[in-house]
Amino acid sequence: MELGLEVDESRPPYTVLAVAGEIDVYSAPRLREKLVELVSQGHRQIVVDLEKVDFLDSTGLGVLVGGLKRLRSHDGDLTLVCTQARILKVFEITGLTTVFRISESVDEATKA
Amino acid sequence: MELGLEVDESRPPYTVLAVAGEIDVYSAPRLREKLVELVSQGHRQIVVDLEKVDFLDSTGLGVLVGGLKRLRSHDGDLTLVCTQARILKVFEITGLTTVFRISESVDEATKA
Amino acid sequence: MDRSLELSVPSRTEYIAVVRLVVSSLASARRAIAEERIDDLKLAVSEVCTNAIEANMSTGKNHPVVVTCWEAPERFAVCITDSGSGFDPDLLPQHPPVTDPNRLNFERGLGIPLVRSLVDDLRFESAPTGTSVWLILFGSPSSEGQDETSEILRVVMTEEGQADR
Amino acid sequence: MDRSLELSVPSRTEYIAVVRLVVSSLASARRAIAEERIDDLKLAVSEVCTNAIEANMSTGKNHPVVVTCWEAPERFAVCITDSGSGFDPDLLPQHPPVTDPNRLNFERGLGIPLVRSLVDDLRFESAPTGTSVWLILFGSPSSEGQDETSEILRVVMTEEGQADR
Ligand SMILES: Nc1ncnc2c1ncn2[C@@H]1O[C@H](COP(=O)(O)OP(=O)(O)O)[C@@H](O)[C@H]1O
Ligand SMILES: Nc1ncnc2c1ncn2[C@@H]1O[C@H](COP(=O)(O)OP(=O)(O)O)[C@@H](O)[C@H]1O
Repeated sequence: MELGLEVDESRPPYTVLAVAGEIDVYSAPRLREKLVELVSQGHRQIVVDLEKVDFLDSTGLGVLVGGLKRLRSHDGDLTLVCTQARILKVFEITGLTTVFRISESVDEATKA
Repeated sequence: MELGLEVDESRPPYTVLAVAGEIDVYSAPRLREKLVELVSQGHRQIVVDLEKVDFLDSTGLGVLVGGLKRLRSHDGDLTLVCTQARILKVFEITGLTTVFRISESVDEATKA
Repeated sequence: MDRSLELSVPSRTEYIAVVRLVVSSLASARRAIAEERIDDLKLAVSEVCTNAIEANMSTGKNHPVVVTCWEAPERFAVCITDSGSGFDPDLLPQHPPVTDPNRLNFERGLGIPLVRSLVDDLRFESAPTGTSVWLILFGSPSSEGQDETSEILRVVMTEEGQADR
Repeated sequence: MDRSLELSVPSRTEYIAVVRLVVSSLASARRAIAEERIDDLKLAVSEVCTNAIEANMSTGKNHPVVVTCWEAPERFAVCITDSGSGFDPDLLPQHPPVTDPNRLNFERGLGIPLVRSLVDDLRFESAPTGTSVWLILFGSPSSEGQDETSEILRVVMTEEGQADR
């Protein structure tokens, strides 16, 4: 199954990237490419919406951590939107809840 | 996955058996047992509702044909409720659409 | 071995759902095969696998059923192998025409005729030591594995495929 | 062979979804394992399978990844085998504590610690000719195969299982 990746630029300064499907070693390269592309296009406040993600493993975590680092090195930030217990659990176990800002909705993540 | 089998006796003289899940060589014996049980309890007009069936193969067809024969030999009948194209197709290919009465809804099947 | 997947399951009826799941998810995720044809393949696999499980069970031994899926250019093939005592597919009884009232007497023997109408090609290789049944669907690959950006193509089946049905 | 299922897939990343599907559908249809633990197993399988695919790919040969699932009284076990060049699981680098700002430098190496926290038992058998990784979940069988009328039990995991997490 291919990963769904939708970019919404209607909430400046935020750029919302909505991901749908399973993020694993097969699909993660597409997510990485998209994040690299957005940063190189000048997007600096990226909100990754994980609400339609059915599965996320450490390869996906690695890509998100990579995106966060890349943005921070450009004085930007990467925020996650996630309320699904099974996805949140992966961040919790790996201690990444302390590294990412995790919001409950795109509205909350893009509040001024 | 276990087969769902629900009996509704609220529409005499009809008895509605709603089947849910996949009817194959694993699950078909349960359906056969249930039909045999209903006939032996005296039910004579049985409506088998296939709307929640996700899969049906020739083992399932065999059980339905067996049920029909059993009922006819007791002056009863077995009607199917089915509108799903992929399930209807199995009856069509095997020529069983000419053998069963197939209704579009339980209401239609239990009309006086 | 490069593009083939092999699944070996105990000859117990409860495993047939897993076999359907594997074959259909492989075919739907990876091939240019229409949704409706995936349902056909699922049904065909279920029929052949039912026979393979029954053939193995009747030997009284614990042989597994082995399912192999091949992805080749222009075709997707599934082979289902058992270690039963074999049969001659040319000697199967003929069914009466569907209009015949005797149709009702056929609770069994619907499987192979059904499979024949569902797949583009069907082949049997049977011996007293076991049977292999090949199910073949035509349809080109959705994309090369390397190209992760391309979408899954869902093209309608080939003209030949349509004529067969 | 009676209650074991074996799946052999090409060492290509696109097959990992099928492996997850097989293991999770088998575990959920047939075992007294809570829904949430099926998600844990899926994740653990994905991590180990990713490593196995990478280990095979780095040999440059076309070895498959072989996944075996065993159902035994009180446990469900998955073994994932590759033909890579092996590693010593005791020599993996330690991560800094999660509160350490350096945490951000670890894009890799999250897999095995994650797997450890997800399954009840994890075992490695590694040699220069390949690696087998066993993932074990405790939980009694849902029912005997013969009894087709009994419902799938979804009991909460055992006390031990819970303590491990
Ligand atoms: N793999 C097999 N090994 C041995 N015999 C088989 C096999 N497949 C089919 N057969 C024989 O062919 C017959 C017809 O099969 P089929 O058309 O699927 O109908 P059914 O399985 O309902 O009898 C079976 O009853 C069996 O005798
Ligand atoms: N099956 C395997 N064969 C060879 N090396 C392995 C295998 N599994 C894990 N390793 C080694 O252990 C390291 C840590 O694995 P892991 O914790 O899953 O993180 P990651 O895969 O992200 O590096 C891998 O980078 C690899 O060097």
